[in-house]
Amino acid sequence: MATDRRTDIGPPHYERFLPPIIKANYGKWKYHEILKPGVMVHVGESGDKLFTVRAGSPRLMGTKRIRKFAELADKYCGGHLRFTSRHNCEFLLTDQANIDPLIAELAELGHPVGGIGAAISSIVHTQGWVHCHSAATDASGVVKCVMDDLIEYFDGTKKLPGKLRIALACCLNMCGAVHCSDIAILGVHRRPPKVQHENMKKLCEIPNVVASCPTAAIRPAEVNGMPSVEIDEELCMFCANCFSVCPALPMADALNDGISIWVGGKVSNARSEPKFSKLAIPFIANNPPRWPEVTSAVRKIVEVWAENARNYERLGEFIERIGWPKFFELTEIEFTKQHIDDYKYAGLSFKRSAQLRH
Amino acid sequence: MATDRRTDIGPPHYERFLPPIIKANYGKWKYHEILKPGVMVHVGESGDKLFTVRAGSPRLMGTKRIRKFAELADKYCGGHLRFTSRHNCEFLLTDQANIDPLIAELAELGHPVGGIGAAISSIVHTQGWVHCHSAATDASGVVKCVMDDLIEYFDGTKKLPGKLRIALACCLNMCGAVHCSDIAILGVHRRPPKVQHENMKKLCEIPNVVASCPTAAIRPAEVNGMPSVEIDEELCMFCANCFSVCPALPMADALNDGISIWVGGKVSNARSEPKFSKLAIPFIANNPPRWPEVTSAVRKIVEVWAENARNYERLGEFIERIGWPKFFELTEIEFTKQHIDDYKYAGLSFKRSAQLRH
Amino acid sequence: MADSQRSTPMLDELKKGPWPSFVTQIQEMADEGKEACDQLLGLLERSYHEKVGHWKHGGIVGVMGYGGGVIGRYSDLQQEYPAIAHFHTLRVNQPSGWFYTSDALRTVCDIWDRHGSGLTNMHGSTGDIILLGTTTAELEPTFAELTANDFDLGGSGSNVRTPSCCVGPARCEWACYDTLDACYNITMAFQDELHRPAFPYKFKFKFSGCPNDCVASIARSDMSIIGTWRDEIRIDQDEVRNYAKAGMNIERDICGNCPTKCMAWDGNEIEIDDSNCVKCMHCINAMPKALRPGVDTGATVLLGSKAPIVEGAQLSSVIIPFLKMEPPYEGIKDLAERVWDFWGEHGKNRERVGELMQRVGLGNFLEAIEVEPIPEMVAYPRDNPYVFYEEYFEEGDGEEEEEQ
Amino acid sequence: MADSQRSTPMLDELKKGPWPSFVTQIQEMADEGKEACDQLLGLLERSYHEKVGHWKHGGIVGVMGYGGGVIGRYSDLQQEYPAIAHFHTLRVNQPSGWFYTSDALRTVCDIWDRHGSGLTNMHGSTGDIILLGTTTAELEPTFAELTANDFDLGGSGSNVRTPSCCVGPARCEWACYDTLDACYNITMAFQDELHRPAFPYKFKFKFSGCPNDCVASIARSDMSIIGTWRDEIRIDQDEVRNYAKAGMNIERDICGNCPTKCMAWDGNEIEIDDSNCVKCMHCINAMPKALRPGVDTGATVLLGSKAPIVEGAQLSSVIIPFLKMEPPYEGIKDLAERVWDFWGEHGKNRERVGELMQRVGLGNFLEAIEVEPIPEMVAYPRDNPYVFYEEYFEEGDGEEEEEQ
Ligand code: SRM
Ligand code: SRM
Ligand code: SRM
Ligand code: SRM
Ligand code: SF4
Ligand code: SF4
Ligand code: SF4
Ligand code: SF4
Ligand code: SF4
Ligand code: SF4
Ligand code: SF4
Ligand code: SF4
Repeated sequence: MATDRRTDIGPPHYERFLPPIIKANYGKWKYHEILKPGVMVHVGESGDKLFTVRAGSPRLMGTKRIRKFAELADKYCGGHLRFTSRHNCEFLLTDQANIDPLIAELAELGHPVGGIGAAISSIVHTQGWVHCHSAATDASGVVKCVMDDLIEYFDGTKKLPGKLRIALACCLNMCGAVHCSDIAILGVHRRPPKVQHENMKKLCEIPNVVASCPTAAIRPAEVNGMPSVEIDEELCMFCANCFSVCPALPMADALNDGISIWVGGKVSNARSEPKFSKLAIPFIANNPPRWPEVTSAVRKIVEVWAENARNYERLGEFIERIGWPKFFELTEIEFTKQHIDDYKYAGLSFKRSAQLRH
Repeated sequence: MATDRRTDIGPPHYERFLPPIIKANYGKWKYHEILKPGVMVHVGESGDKLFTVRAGSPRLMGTKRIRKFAELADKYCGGHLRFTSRHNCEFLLTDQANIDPLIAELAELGHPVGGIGAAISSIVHTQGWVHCHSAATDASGVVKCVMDDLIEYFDGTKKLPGKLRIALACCLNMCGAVHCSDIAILGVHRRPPKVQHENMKKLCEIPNVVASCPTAAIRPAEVNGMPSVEIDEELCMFCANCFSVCPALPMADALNDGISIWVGGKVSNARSEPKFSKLAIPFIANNPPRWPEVTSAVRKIVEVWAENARNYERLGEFIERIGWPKFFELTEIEFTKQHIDDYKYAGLSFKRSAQLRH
Repeated sequence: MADSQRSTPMLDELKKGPWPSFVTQIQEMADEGKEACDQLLGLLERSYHEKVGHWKHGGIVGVMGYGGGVIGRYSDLQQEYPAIAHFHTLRVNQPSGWFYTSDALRTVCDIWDRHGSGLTNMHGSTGDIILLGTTTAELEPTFAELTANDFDLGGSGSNVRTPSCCVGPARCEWACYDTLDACYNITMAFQDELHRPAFPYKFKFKFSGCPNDCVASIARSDMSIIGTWRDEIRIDQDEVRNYAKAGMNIERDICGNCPTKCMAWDGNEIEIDDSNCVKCMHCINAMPKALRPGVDTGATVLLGSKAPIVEGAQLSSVIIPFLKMEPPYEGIKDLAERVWDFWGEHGKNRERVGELMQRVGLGNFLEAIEVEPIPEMVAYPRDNPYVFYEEYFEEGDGEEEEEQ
Repeated sequence: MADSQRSTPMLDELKKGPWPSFVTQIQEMADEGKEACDQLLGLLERSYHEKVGHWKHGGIVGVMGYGGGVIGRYSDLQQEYPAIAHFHTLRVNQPSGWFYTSDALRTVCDIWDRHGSGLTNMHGSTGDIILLGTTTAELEPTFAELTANDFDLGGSGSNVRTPSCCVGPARCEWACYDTLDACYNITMAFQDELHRPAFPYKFKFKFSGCPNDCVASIARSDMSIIGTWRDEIRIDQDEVRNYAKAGMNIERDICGNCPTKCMAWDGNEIEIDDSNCVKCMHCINAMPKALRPGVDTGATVLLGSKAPIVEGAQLSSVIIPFLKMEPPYEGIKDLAERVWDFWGEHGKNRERVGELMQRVGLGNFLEAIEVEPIPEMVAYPRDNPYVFYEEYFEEGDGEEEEEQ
């Protein structure tokens, strides 16, 4: 469909933004070394050296701060920088002498440098109360608190056995794709949708609403004369799929929304295959502004792993070696019936052998 | 509920049948050694020695042959013998000198001695055409042919890396519990039940029949005036559950019944946890009396394992080490869409990583 | 003689070869004059030609007062094979461990020669002595003679099935509890449940003395009782060295195969971190003279295994990680009864316990049978976020309210 | 100034601590005079007190001719916070690898300062530049200025979502194909599919240069393209020895962590059985100076990952074990189009490709997209006996008949 407007031009071509050293060594890098926390060098077959300084970012940034980053890039990197898949900002230097001054100015601005190698990196997260209608908790706030608390594992003051990838999603839609994270912080609703009968007909298509429920908890019903739905609360598993298709079924509930903690997932193929995160803590009530129960729960898990894991062992690999019973013992997390899967693949999660530690 | 008849007395107490040496060393055995194929000695803390000679059996035995075994037991074992969980007959001797004469007489009778240690043992199997209404193949006949063919792995002429447990079930009910066998031979129907409309009302309860189908392939229907059912053949997965509850839905079909081969299951907790057997060959047509395609298929699998496996490695453990693609390559078995799971847990059987051999 | 009349070219092919032949067995009994066996050969030869069986569903036949123990079977060619028009099977409860004396065997043979085909399975795959083939009229007399000689019928139908056990302490150095006694004790305790179907479906017990699981209990029984220990593996280092001398590659084949890699071999001594040993038995299996299970022994109790019909095959899963196994085995009996109560009330027709556990959810199932959930019961905790939070707060009062 | 009017005691707590604060960011822009940011602080403070969000479902808003790229958002407290009554998001397609020049960044900032809140996410978790918060009226002008400066919108709704890729050959020695070019090429090839929703649901591409999968493609994209190689790992034995000298425990930490144990270290040289190497990257990751991927490189293509709603989360699974990745990437484009054809025809509303694969069965799905089934596609073959044999013989003629 052609219009006289400029459309479908796609993103600007990346080559326009690559620094000369990258153009020169594109696809011809030989190896890299981590020089110090947050700083690494990539060496080309040509012998050229590209230095990367990785700065932590809140991800939610105002144009003012972005312009600041641009200035730093002009001053130290010939105007070149990039962002990472975990939303850190990477300054790309050719002059090693510029590293420390840059780090000093970043510190000035309030941006710690780190997150490379066996460290925690920024927390992949989502919108939360800042912008989404579906959130069961805030995103940026919880992330801020957890990163404040774990900063020493980011800036290299404390060592870790391997990479630590934490992600947060503010509802089960999991925009943070937390399902394969070392530690996942997941906002959960715990109360079935409250049906707004008066809005139902106006805002929603009842057959779609009924069809949207995976557990068939939603039935069409007539409520004081108007077509609406009723919900069998016993069957509700709080997925909010009905709310996604129908605004008249709000799930958010101050008394019951909160956070669950999941552990042991990974994405990389290194050593073990990618894994899903598994339930560690079913529910922690929202406690803004600092969510102390969440930060301490996460810290406890990180510390148990840091103290007991072997080199290179990701959290999930560590747990599989010591066994889940030992994990719950070490972290002092209570094991409940909610930890036992009862969804589609439940049977396969049962312990179907006599191989046990006693 | 008391009657004047003798009921609910249970089996005779086993102690009545234990040889004196067992009574003396009950629970106080120290170790055992395999002396030669089919012969082992158990040594008690007391120093007492109990010799076991294990004889292969067809399992289906006439009283005449059983009496023969009784005679041999009298002659060599003070009248003591037992059967195993795989239906072999074990003669329990205290006098080592009796071993060879016993073996000679058993050979005379046509019973090879073996099956102990890293060997194939008798094939756990079921009734087949000898006694069951549900069979998709014969049981004893196929077992006889496979054991004839693999006899050298039973009597010790040829070595194996570990135990080889083969089982056969003549239909999906799996009375042979083949689902966790190194090699499973499974009778399969491939044609949906042929509805006997005239018998339906007389022999079956239509609601039960409809409910019995896991894929909802059966619908109530009126056929020339009579209440009956009709079957959506597209949905039928040949489980025969409907036939189990309703004789008017025969599944047996000479043109379409046959055998499937499954591999890599195990029951023991040794080394790896118990595993299910996985599909190797979806279908081999029944070819009585000697089922040559089945015996050669099984032999091929056994030989690939015997040649390539490490010490102690069960078939399934071997396959997991080399990978399924390699298994199909070595055995020259064709991989088809039927090998790909499409039932309840299907998703978990997909290769969900980039860890591949190229 | 019977066989002279009949030509069975296909079956004759199965008399050949080194493995003992079931055809020869049927033939032997036909030659003894058992007409039923002769006709069975005829019927079977026909099945071999036609590639289909010739048996019909069995109606309800049995002995007075029992709801199980007999499998009714009728030929669909009654005219041509009248001697096997009825060809019912009796399941006779085997002694623990399948031990016999020659006299006991002869007693069974005498009874069966008088009343049936003379054909048997030693044994059926659940464990019973299978008396293969007789008429309805002979069922009561056979039963009377069996009980008179201290034998009883086993299970069939929707009841407790004949329990079975491995040879255990009678002839195995690894038995972690008395499998024979436990099997006998449980069988006797549940005679009523075994003979009178009152369950939604069948329920099987199997007793293995150690994790080698020689009766395949984890794959084939609704309740699997598998011996284990909770202290240290007993090690005789001299014997370890002897295995090494004899050429065993302890590093590669033993330590290398340890599932938790909790063993170390320094060329002189083997060291085991028992806190990480999962009692898989491998090292003990490989070095019976050098290693033995510990002395603080008991069993792991698992529930739910079954064949695939209809939800897919299942393995039993852990319910009690470690249970001391002493008479009268109250732990086992209580658990079984609590399971049966819940199953009886909520189980659907032809729904096995393993299927029920999955349908209602293991967590709810545990609540119903009053067992605390512990991490030993799972391979891993849930990986999906669909938690059924069972209660929520209502506005106004801050108290919790049970959801109805 | 805006901030002076408003007290935000709870949010102020989030200005404290070493990690950069998003509150400070909003505050900075409020201080720049952005009323929307000031009111956002107010609304957010309120959410912190009440523990609920104050946003409503977004209606359909967007730019002319596009069906995606804008997320409509409205406050449910419009009277109190009029400046954010509308607070829509624009998704701007990022350059491959998230590379920028300072000028490019300033260009985007200038546009956004003129037309929106000045707040952004650098970046959204799909990869876009997120321009966070503006009114319906500003959408077109923003779009016009973006395109005038060579930027375009990314995806939202039931269409191709903005593809993303790892830094790859631009700054990584392990890149097995040109992730930046592949990502750009595919993005340009599917502009129409990206801007005009025509699918049952969203479809995401992610490009990782090697099995480390630095854009999490296997967990977060319907089509995951992960670099790999099929020849030998390149080894520099001198550098291996240097790592050993430097104190690396090669035996335990490298060989011991190799998933297939296909490595051997004799104290002097490392030996790799490449035929059993599954390209996991571990040894290379640990010794970047000593080991490198092979030179016959390409990618593994997988399909189907997604978040849990509603069938449960999925990881992508292998469809093409090894594909050479050269422009114009026909292999990727053909596969995507064949998948979309089938999905478009048979996919239910809001059914992701991964869910479709499971619902129709991977075997049938492969047939539909004309890909041969191979064992590389499964972790293991089926373990249940419920094979859908698709044809059977009829009596009479011996020929096969398709079942209808
Ligand atoms: C910059 C970035 C790619 C990009 O295009 O943005 C990147 C860059 C590198 N990754 Fe990565 N990875 C990046 C996200 C990821 C992700 C994705 C994610 O976290 O969401 C993963 C998968 C995580 C997971 O498995 O859950 C990832 C798993 C790895 C691994 C495997 C680690 C492991 O043992 O499992 C390595 C290898 C290593 O670090 O030894 C690796 C190694 C590297 C190297 C060393 C590659 C190289 O030679 O240049 C790069 C820098 C080192 C480092 O530690 O960060 N990268 N890396 C991403 C930085 C994110 C950040 O700001 O922290
Ligand atoms: C006699 C019998 C028990 C009984 O009460 O009848 C028995 C007896 C012994 N088993 Fe067993 N097992 C017997 C069925 C089983 C079964 C059940 C089955 O096959 O259906 C299993 C599980 C098979 C599986 O995993 O699929 C079984 C798995 C083992 C194992 C583990 C093997 C492995 O590496 O996985 C051992 C240990 C070993 O052999 O090294 C073992 C070891 C033994 C020992 C050595 C135990 C001992 O110290 O006496 C016994 C004789 C050696 C041998 O090789 O047979 N037994 N054993 C059963 C003989 C069946 C037969 O006639 O062949
Ligand atoms: C005789 C025996 C096979 C044999 O030759 O050894 C046998 C024979 C029959 N089994 Fe079985 N089952 C026999 C052990 C098993 C086992 C193995 C075990 O017990 O270890 C299993 C698998 C384990 C399990 O219980 O799941 C087994 C799973 C079935 C099933 C499927 C049950 C399920 O829940 O999936 C059926 C179907 C049914 O119950 O309707 C079944 C049904 C039958 C019936 C009664 C056929 C029917 O549907 O009415 C068969 C009668 C055959 C006949 O005419 O004699 N039989 N059956 C075994 C009993 C002998 C004995 O008492 O010792
Ligand atoms: C902005 C972003 C989160 C963020 O802060 O980064 C986001 C925000 C929303 N996502 Fe998402 N998703 C975002 C990345 C993801 C990801 C991660 C990814 O793409 O790698 C996922 C998981 C991966 C996947 O696709 O499965 C994701 C899975 C969902 C889902 C569940 C889809 C599913 O099939 O399970 C929904 C629900 C829906 O589509 O109705 C969803 C829906 C939404 C909506 C549109 C809410 C809704 O139901 O309308 C959110 C709008 C929030 C707002 O008001 O701004 N979002 N969403 C991400 C997009 C930014 C960008 O374009 O770069
Ligand atoms: S995770 Fe849920 S609440 Fe958070 S941004 Fe995505 S859809 Fe909105
Ligand atoms: S939240 Fe999910 S489970 Fe509950 S009613 Fe809505 S759709 Fe159904
Ligand atoms: S497996 Fe099937 S056919 Fe064979 S005995 Fe059991 S029920 Fe009968
Ligand atoms: S065989 Fe199974 S799937 Fe087919 S109709 Fe009968 S019950 Fe249904
Ligand atoms: S299960 Fe264990 S105790 Fe029982 S016979 Fe087998 S090895 Fe011995
Ligand atoms: S029993 Fe198994 S787990 Fe325990 S030490 Fe021996 S091999 Fe290891
Ligand atoms: S995925 Fe591989 S190639 Fe891409 S950045 Fe990560 S390590 Fe480098
Ligand atoms: S890449 Fe992985 S699998 Fe290959 S040799 Fe290295 S560690 Fe082993």
